[in-house]
Amino acid sequence: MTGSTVELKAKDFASDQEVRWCPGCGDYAILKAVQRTLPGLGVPKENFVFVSGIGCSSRFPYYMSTYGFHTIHGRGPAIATGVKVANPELDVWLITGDGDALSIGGNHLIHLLRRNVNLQVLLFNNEIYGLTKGQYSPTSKRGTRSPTSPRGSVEHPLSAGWLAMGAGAHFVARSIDTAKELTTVLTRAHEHKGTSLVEILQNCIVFNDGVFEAVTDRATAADRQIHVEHGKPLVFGKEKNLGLKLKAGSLTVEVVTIGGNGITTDDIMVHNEKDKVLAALLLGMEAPEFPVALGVIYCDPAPTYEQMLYEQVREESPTLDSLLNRGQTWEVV
Amino acid sequence: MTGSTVELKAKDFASDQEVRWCPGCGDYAILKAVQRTLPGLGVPKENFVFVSGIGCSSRFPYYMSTYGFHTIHGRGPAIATGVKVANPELDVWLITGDGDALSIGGNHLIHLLRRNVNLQVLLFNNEIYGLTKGQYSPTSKRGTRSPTSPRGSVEHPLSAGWLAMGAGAHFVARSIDTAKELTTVLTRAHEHKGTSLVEILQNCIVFNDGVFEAVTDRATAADRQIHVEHGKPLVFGKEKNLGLKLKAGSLTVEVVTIGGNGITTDDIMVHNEKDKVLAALLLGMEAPEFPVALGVIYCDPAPTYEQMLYEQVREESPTLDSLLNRGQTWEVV
Amino acid sequence: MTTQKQRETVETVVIRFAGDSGDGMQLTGNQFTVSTALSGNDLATFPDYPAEIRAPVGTTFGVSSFQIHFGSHDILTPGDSVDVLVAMNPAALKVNLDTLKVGGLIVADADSFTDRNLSKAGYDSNPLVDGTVAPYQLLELEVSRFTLEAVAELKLSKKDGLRCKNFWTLGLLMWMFDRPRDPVHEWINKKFAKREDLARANTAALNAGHIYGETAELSGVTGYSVAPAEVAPGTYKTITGTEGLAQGLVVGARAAETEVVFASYPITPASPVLHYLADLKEYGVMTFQAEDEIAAACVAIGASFAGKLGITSSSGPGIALKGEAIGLAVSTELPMIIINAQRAGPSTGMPTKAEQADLLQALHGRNGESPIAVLAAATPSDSFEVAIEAVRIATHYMTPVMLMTDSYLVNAAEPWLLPNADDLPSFPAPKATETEGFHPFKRDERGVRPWAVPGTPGLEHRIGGLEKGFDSGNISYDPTNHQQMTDARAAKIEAIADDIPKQTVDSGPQTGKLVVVGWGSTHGSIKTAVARAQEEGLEVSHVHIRYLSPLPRNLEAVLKGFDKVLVSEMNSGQLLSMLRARYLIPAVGHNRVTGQLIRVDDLVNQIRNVLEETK
Amino acid sequence: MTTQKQRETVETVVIRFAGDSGDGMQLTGNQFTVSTALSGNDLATFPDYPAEIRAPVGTTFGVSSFQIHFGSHDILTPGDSVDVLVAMNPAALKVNLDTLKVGGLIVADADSFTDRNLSKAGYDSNPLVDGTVAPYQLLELEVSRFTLEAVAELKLSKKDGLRCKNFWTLGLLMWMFDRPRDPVHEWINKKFAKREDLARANTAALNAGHIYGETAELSGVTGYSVAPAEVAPGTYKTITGTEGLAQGLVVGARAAETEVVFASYPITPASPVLHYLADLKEYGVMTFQAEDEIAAACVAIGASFAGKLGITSSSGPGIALKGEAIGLAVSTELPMIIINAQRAGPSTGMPTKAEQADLLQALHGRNGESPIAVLAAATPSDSFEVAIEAVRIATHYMTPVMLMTDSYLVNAAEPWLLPNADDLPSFPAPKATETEGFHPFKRDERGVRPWAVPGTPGLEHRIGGLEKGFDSGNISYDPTNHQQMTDARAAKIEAIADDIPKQTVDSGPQTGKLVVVGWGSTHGSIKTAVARAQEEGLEVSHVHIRYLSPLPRNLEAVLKGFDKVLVSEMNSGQLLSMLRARYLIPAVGHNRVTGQLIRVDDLVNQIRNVLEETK
Ligand SMILES: Cc1ncc(C[n+]2csc(CCOP(=O)(O)OP(=O)(O)O)c2C)c(N)n1
Ligand SMILES: Cc1ncc(C[n+]2csc(CCOP(=O)(O)OP(=O)(O)O)c2C)c(N)n1
Ligand code: SF4
Ligand code: SF4
Ligand SMILES: [Mg+2]
Ligand SMILES: [Mg+2]
Repeated sequence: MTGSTVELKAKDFASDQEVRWCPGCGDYAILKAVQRTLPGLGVPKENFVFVSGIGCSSRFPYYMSTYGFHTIHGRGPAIATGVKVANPELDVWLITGDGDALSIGGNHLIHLLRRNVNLQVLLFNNEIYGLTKGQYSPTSKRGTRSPTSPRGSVEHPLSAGWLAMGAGAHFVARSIDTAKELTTVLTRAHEHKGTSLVEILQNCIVFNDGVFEAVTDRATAADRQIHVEHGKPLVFGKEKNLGLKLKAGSLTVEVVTIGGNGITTDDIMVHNEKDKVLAALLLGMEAPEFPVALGVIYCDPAPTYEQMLYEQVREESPTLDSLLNRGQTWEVV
Repeated sequence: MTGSTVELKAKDFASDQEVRWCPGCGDYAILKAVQRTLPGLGVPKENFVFVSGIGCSSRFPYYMSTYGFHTIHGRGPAIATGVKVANPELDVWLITGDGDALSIGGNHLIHLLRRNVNLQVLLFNNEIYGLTKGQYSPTSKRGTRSPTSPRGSVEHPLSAGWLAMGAGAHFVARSIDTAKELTTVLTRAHEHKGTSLVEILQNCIVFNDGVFEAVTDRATAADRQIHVEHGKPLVFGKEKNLGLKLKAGSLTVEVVTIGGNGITTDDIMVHNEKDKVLAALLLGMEAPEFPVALGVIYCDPAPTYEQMLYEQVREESPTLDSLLNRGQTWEVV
Repeated sequence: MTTQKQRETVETVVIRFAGDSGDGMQLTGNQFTVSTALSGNDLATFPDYPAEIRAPVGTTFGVSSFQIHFGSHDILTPGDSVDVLVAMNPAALKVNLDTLKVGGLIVADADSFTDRNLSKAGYDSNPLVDGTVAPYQLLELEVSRFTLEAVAELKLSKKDGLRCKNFWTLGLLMWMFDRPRDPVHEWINKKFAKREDLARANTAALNAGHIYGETAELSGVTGYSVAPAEVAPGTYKTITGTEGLAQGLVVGARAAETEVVFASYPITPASPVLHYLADLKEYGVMTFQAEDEIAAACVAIGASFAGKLGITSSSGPGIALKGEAIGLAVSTELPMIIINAQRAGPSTGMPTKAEQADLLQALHGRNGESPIAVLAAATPSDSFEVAIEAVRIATHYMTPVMLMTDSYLVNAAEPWLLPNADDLPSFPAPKATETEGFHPFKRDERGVRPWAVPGTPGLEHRIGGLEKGFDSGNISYDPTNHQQMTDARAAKIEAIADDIPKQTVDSGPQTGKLVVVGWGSTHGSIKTAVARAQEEGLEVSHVHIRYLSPLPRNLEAVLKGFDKVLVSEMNSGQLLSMLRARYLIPAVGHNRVTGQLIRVDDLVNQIRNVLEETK
Repeated sequence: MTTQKQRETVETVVIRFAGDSGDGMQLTGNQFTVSTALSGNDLATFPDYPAEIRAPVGTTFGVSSFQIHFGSHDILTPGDSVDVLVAMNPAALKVNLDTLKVGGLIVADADSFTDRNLSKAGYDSNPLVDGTVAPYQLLELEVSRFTLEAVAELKLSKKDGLRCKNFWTLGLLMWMFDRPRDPVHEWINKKFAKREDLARANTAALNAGHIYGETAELSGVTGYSVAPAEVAPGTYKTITGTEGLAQGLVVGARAAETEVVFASYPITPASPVLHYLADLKEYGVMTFQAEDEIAAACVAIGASFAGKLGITSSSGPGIALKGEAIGLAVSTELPMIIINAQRAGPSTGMPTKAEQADLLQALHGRNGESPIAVLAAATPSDSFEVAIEAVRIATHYMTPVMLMTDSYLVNAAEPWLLPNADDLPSFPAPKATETEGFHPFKRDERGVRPWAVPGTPGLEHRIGGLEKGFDSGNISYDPTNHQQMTDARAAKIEAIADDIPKQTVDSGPQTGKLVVVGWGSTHGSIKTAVARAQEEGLEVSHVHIRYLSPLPRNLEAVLKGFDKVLVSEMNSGQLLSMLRARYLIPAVGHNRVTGQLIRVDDLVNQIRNVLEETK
């Protein structure tokens, strides 16, 4: 029996099941990052619950030695909500893919976010349906060729981050499967009371290999990624000499070089993770014009669903008599 | 037979069915506005198709003398998409409520918007489930008491506009059931090629009477509403002396009085309906701090789904032989 | 109703109060009901609301009615047809006239039969004078004027004054059937505690109507009395099918020593259960209004995984949406209750009308071999019992249970003897704690897997919708394992048959010429019809099936004791096909798909015909 | 297979090519198939992919196989068990050994039976030497080495060289069964047009394998020949169940003079139909990848409303989700086709495995009385025919049609005589234009309402899921109208029975002792089993039901011509219960829920047993 008091290590969170993702799949790195993160959270092991939908990514719970529920396609958010409503003490992690979360499960995700149930959502975005062999997904770029779009897809993609903001999310972060910051982001997501959405750019080596290369390529990553941090200036680049500057009198930003054209650090915007409009702006930045924003982009806590729900309980376990006797009664003698 | 060439009037669009909304319901005014709008659009009557889901609002098609399809709860966007995919020539109007569109139908709405199917969505937002007798809806304010939330709802409401922006909408407008501008907004929505979302604040006199009173009350409306127009300054108030000003170096606006504190018209932001971040900002403004934004808030056209789809057809009706003979064949003699 | 000259005894009466939605007919009916219950009569009631939320005043589609059937013996249905029709306006008369027995009494408010109202109701001429009502007795009274006179001294606005009309009418009917007015007075005083003027006005109207009956010379109409029925002593209240269900779930959960997460999405006619439970947080019930029916089912499943009892509810279209999720609960073998308040279909159908056409959907509305337990409630009080049974079976057999009710039953009401707190059941549902040799699909001798709840140290495990190894609970694609698990899931449900009451014959001989078989809310109609046929001397029995999956083990033997089996349902023959397939008995159907309860006279006819054929 | 000493004639052979996912077994199998077809044999094939996308090399769950059954007479199944097992690595042997007949031949690549590979496959010792393969013949060849030698002169990397292993094996097997290599050479040259080195390498490997067979002294193994089957002259190709379905839909839509909107959401094993159609825009097929299955069904319904034929497809869990939408199509009486590629359930089940457990869901998986037409495809070529029938029925009867196929059938392949363009059917589906007296639910003499399409002047109308007046199409809550409409919807579906072929007896006497009844993809297994039983002298017939709703009018008579009815299904008895309920015949079931096709030997046994009992 694993008592709740034992000191845990990453490997204690690995289950006895053989991991069956394709060799080289980005999911492996995420699994490791999660296993590395959990021991530091101070949560008894038996309180962790991993819930997932269906997809390659959704196999995740089988590989964790915690409680796990591999549910049905797209419905993970609702199942996870049920777990939290039943027992707010449980520490729930929802694992989902771009198809699971944004295609069939889009509505549940939105409602989870607006209700602000206290759990973490890890959205493995590989811009493809992996498990069903490579059809384009709601995040695939227009023109993506796939078995269902042999002439290129004709759909404008969704942005997970924008959608989350649109739904009234209170925590939105973005990271990359192999990034070492992933554990930090996961820890922040866990700290946040409410629904924390973490979009993880994940490479599907079989059906969509290299789709994030422009962003993740180590050689150019520093120029293509901006790691945002609350209260710190929005700078990036190998030399940290690039930054985001608000165009005067408008709601748009531009990339500027500090030192060039009289630009100083003071011209650079400071990240405010409580600013909803800024978050939308950062989440909307796309390559090649802009760097891709990574880290905790938005975090503005609000009361959680289950907290407000349980606050409505007025007294402890009244007798059933008081229920049965409600309303107008009469006696027959 | 109603030929397509006859000059039509508003009353030609009224069907022979008795209208069965509650006396005083805001839906009546919207019905009239639509009937007034259609004759001016230059579309043959037989090409209009009104599709709806389920709800009080979704009874709408029965009262129009056009083609109509009262479908199932929340699925109107998908049915309407099917109509357009089958025949892009048809002029499709989707009628839906806050429950129909944002609760059960949320996912279909999002995907309709991102696909940008060319049709108009009229979302009757009364912040309540009318047809099922008054339960709170996804747009109901937190704390709303209703049969399912006798102690006040514990859910953060959705904003239809923010959600639409999050989904990548290309046209978002807002109006009020009894507003005379409604026909103008509807005409703009029709002009826009792509999915046009028009949120209409609609009074449910039975279950949520007066929920928009703070905004719609004639006495104070001028101060509580801002009617936005592309290229025009964002001013409001009875004297048109109030305006929205960007706070320097930030992404937030404040309400200022023109003439006071050295503020001039030049300080007032000009509406740009193609600016996504501005649209998000305007859609997020809430009373009492801000006026509620009305009119065409966002309009930035992009290729429509059906246009891109039909462009992929390579030749006209090839013979079936060419299909059947595909692949490796052999002869038996 | 057999009338006699003076206030004389009748055995049973059916009254229908009908008026515009704004006329307060539901309230009138409810007050009449309470007084009737207090008079010691047995009774059954059924409200009939308009489909529209608030239709324009005076239209036929705005008519709201309330029917009560009461008497000095067992009353099982609200009645096929009506003895007394109260028509507050022409539309109410128009809509309800065909429910009135020939020779029955119409009480009409003459003041409301204006040209305008007549035309709104679609009458070309006044039915009270043009011969339309000739086959009936007519009591045409200036109710509006009398009411205004009665409340005159209170100086109300005319509008407020006229709103007391229903109390005037109630007073008259209370005189007519000799009901006590005290409970109504009490109710009025409580209800209008903050508007003393209204309290007084309604009281005045009530009394005026009563006095009118006592004193006026009503042509051909006199007072009746209905002797009390023999009922067991105890504390009573009236409950509807909705209240029965909701209270049963709470009582059941207590018995199982668990709590409830009730997740639902509003839909007619299922919503009232959600509404009722929404205010019971203290009783261990968390309600959750989901974004749709799928989410509702999934929230329930998540809750059950986490150790509470997940319950969801819906009606036809919503139940159809839950199919995939129910399959997950079958595959993961989690407890779950699905309440199906059936309504007329297919598709949106007639949302306010009753039907029993979802039985085969309950059994087969999912992919794969996916057996679940199915129970159906017969009456408002039976709803209470069946809800408790559903909790017991779900938690003790780790299975979804579909609990069938319908549009009629959720609204129907009857007097209910409150159970004694000590008589309430107790059946604690075990949760796993033993880690030794644990695996999540390790079955006990009944074939049931353990309920191992997150938060329990050492029982960490993973479940899901993929096929699981019988011996490990791990994913398995093995062919023989799949057969074994398929059989195990079926056997587990079949095993419930050892743990439910044997099938009994509801009335009539244990074997014989003919048995009428039914399930669900038609219980009262069928029982009444069979009783009537028995009174005619016909040899017929009644079997009511409460457990539809698994069926009681002795059902086959019971049915085979009869020469003929007639299955009466509000559908095109769903239970019928189950019984024929299973037992190969040449059962025939009495099938009605009208959105309305089986009619007693109609069924009696069919019983006669079937017995005639056998001769 | 009856072997003889020299290249001697055998009647039928089953070969299974098995290797790692990366070993190219599907390709090898396909090439062998084409050559076999060109040799004039009849054949049936079945690929068996791993459930994982790309499992680690050498693991058992990464094994990919391809089975071909061919012979000189009618071949109806890919075969219960295997004559020749090609095992490219230990995992392939491990997974497939139990499919090999005792005495059957193993062709193994000895070079791959390394310690590492053995342990990856979970073998403690080498099965080729430890006695594991004692009951079989073993041909242990250094395939890797031979291949590398064969391609040596091309100076490929070792990795590229080893990738030619499958062609070496193919060459050997082609020698063994005397297949022509020309089509393979052609294919190689086309495929590797841009990599001449690879083309030459593969050709060299192929030839080397062939030469090896010709020259080497293979202990106990010699060449076989399989005489050509008698087949009708004409142009042939092999088609899978997927291709048959997809092409049938296109041909059907042309016949109906309409176009197709095919809306679906990917799911195993239904997706391939969507993939196939996605590239056929020229043929009047617009495909739509929806956000979920509900949307897919609704897009199809919208398209049908707008005048094209809306089709949707899915498998178990997705079909469950479509129930509510299908109900809307029933209520609004719109044409629609729902393709159900069944897989093992319940819930997610075993997505790649076959089952027939969705039949009752097809019939009853919706709320209310909601009848639709249901057809099932038997074989790849029958899929073509049935798809055309589905289009005809949907468009001519304004009804949803559920078309059942399954995991096995969508992937199975057989040779197909291409239909002559002139022989293709034509059945234009009428659209309404006449405005006089029009209403949307005005039925013709067959009970079918008009297809009145938006864009048609003067036919503007509103439809929906609420109950409609029989005489007007307007919303109606009238009780008798609801009964009338319920009956009309049922009668319309029943009427289709007048317009479909009568039920025939597939093989065996028209009446007699025993009939085996089946539906769907088990056709071949059942037919083969019945034939085998007949060869044994048993009196048994075979009835295959293609039209499951409505059932053929004469089915009852056909079945009642037999003393015993045995219904063989890959479920727990679904068609069985339908037939028992409807005809009250004491049919019994042969039910297997293993995710695999009914086994011929198993069914033959049961036939024997049943006939034994009757004696
Ligand atoms: C109801 C239902 N519909 C469809 C499927 C088939 N399906 C399984 S996973 C999947 C999409 C997976 O994509 P994503 O969520 O992006 O996960 P990934 O495999 O890429 O990690 C689909 C369509 C299913 N299992 N259930
Ligand atoms: C599948 C399904 N679920 C639930 C319902 C019940 N239902 C009908 S309308 C409605 C909500 C209506 O709210 P809204 O869309 O805001 O429309 P309104 O009546 O306020 O105009 C609900 C829950 C249904 N008809 N079908
Ligand atoms: S298909 Fe793609 S996402 Fe799935 S396991 Fe393989 S690499 Fe990973
Ligand atoms: S309930 Fe509300 S929304 Fe519905 S018709 Fe009445 S007033 Fe209008
Ligand atoms: Mg993905
Ligand atoms: Mg609403």
